[in-house]
Amino acid sequence: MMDWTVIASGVLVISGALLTIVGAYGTLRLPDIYTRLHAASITDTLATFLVLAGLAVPSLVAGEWLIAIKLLFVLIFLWFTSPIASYSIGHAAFFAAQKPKLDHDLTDAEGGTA
Amino acid sequence: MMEWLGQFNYYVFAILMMAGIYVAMSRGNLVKKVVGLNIFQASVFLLYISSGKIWGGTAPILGDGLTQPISNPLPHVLILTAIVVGVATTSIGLALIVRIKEAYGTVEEDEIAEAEALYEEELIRAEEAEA
Amino acid sequence: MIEHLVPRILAKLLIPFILLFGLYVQFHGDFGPGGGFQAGVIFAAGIILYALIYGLDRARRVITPGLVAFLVALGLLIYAGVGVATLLLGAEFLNYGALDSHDPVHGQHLGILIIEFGVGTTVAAVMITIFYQFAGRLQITRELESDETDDEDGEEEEMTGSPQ
Amino acid sequence: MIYGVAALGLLVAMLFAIIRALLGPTLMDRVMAVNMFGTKTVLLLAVLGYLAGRPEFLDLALVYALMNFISIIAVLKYFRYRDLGQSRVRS
Amino acid sequence: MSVGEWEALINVVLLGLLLVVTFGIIRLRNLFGVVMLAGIYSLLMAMVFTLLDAVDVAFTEAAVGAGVSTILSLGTLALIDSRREKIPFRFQFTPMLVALVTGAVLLWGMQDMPAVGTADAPNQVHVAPYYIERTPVEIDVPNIVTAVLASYRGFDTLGEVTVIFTAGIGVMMLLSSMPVIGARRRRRRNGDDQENDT
Repeated sequence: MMDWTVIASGVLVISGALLTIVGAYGTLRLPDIYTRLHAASITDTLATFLVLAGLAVPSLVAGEWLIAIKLLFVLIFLWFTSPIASYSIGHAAFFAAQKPKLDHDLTDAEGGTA
Repeated sequence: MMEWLGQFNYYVFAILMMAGIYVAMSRGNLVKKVVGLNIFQASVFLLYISSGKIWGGTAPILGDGLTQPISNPLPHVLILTAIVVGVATTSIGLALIVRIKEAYGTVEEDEIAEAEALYEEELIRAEEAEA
Repeated sequence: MIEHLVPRILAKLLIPFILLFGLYVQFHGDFGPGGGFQAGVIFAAGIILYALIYGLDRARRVITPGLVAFLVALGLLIYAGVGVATLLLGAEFLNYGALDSHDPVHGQHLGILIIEFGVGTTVAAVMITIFYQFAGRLQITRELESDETDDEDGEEEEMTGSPQ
Repeated sequence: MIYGVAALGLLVAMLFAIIRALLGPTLMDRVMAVNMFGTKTVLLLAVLGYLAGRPEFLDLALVYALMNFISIIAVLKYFRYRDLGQSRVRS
Repeated sequence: MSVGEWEALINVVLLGLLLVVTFGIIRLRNLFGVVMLAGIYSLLMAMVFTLLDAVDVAFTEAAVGAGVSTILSLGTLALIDSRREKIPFRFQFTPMLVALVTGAVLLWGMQDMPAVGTADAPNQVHVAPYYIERTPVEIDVPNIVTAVLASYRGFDTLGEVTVIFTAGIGVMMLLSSMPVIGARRRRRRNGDDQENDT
């Protein structure tokens, strides 16, 4: 019974952490702001859910409802704010006239600002 | 059990304080100076909070069935107020920078000194013209 | 940023929560992490978000600068007033035990609650004031020096083609 | 134990975000790195609460989620208008 | 590994990241980037505070550093319209000397300090047990920090609030008045050609 809780929580939290690493690595490797934003925001949404759900498991089993509800609030806030922040960043980048890097840009020359 | 850590936090504090002093003294840009002062300030916060910690302890908020030792609450009180006071004083510094920019048209230290010297000369010339 | 639909709608949803959360931190500070300093900053952040989204003019109409200036002084007066009240009740300055003649511990509770409220009021009002001054400064200088265009967007290093 | 490992994983992701903020060729990259860093901070704070065995301090994570959003909005407003007090579209 | 060892390990990693960000701040010339890095610095600092059990301090740092401080810096940047430091990063002797002397003095003074996190350090056995033991009896609030802040050290906090009050008044006086003097001086320097179309 105890083991089950620990295993479920551990699997969820650690898979969430791994997903975060993947997303962050994507922001390092991808060529321009739009693709980086894509990597960061999409993995963030799922990773947030996984980590917070993993944390909620032991609290739910122990019947600590207040903590579970606070976790739910954190999740809701992150789910609302994080995509909208990403949207706004993309919007601002677009209005700052940053062009996405296309195939021929990449083959021409690496580096340099958009 | 944590012998390998030793005084690590204090060493980091020393490095951060040195970095803060260096930035505040060496850079000509006033905004950068203020950021340097903030680093300096934060290093002091780190020193205080580190000195209050007990490894394996818990936050100084009482609850049911606490078995761990409780960390020292006094540094927390001092630093808590210091942070808010710090942001208030930082805002004063930034407001002064804004006024300096409006008066001199620049926030670089050497240009301000130049403009000041020019203004002094102008004043002296005006006095001579009057006399 | 009022013409940006998505941030505006989200801010409309979030601002009441932020203000409510500020009040929660203010009055729950005895039991969990929190207190006047934090609550003041969070409350001010709610107002600042409103000002960022809807513009400074509308924020100034809701929370007028006069009211803010009044609150800056009021918070400190509440704090010092508690001290004076304990003096009048025959105890030392800021010895809250005197606030309740039967139970000094209850008096301490009451005193902490009141002075935390005072701290929160002052901190929130000061933060709002500072933001108002910084954000409204450009308007003042623009009115005064509408002739001078300070070589705007002259040498942009990392951004190309700023809007406007 | 698992929480410690998860915290270290989040710290690795934070290191990547910091590298992006330091390198970031454009300013937008830096903004994105800060936003990403803020999200990871929220997660790490929640994990740290469980690691220390006092998970009732989740208020902190909540504050971060809110404050991060506010500062990102301020950054974008600065970017778009160069004026934090601007209220409507100037022609 | 015990909880304490995990905490110590995470502490080391966080402080390492803090150093990386600090050197980034020193090197970077773009002021906007500096402000962004300062935001990251403050977030890291708050995580360190949480780890070191200073929940209230981390709470304050969260609200102040991540939110208000960034917004104020951005407001200043919008006003001063300066995007880049003029002088590039280069080694300067005198500040480095001062910093090195400071560091040497600090290290010298630190020799006698106990290791971080030991339970029998002088500051853990002197006044802290008094607060921890007496608070449930005398004040009866669970949060000891609030009790010490508001009651035991109420006078201190009154002073701090006064400082904040004064800072608010100072900003009000500095920024709400008209910038006439500077503008006039600059206009005189720029010549009279801009006077007529006011």
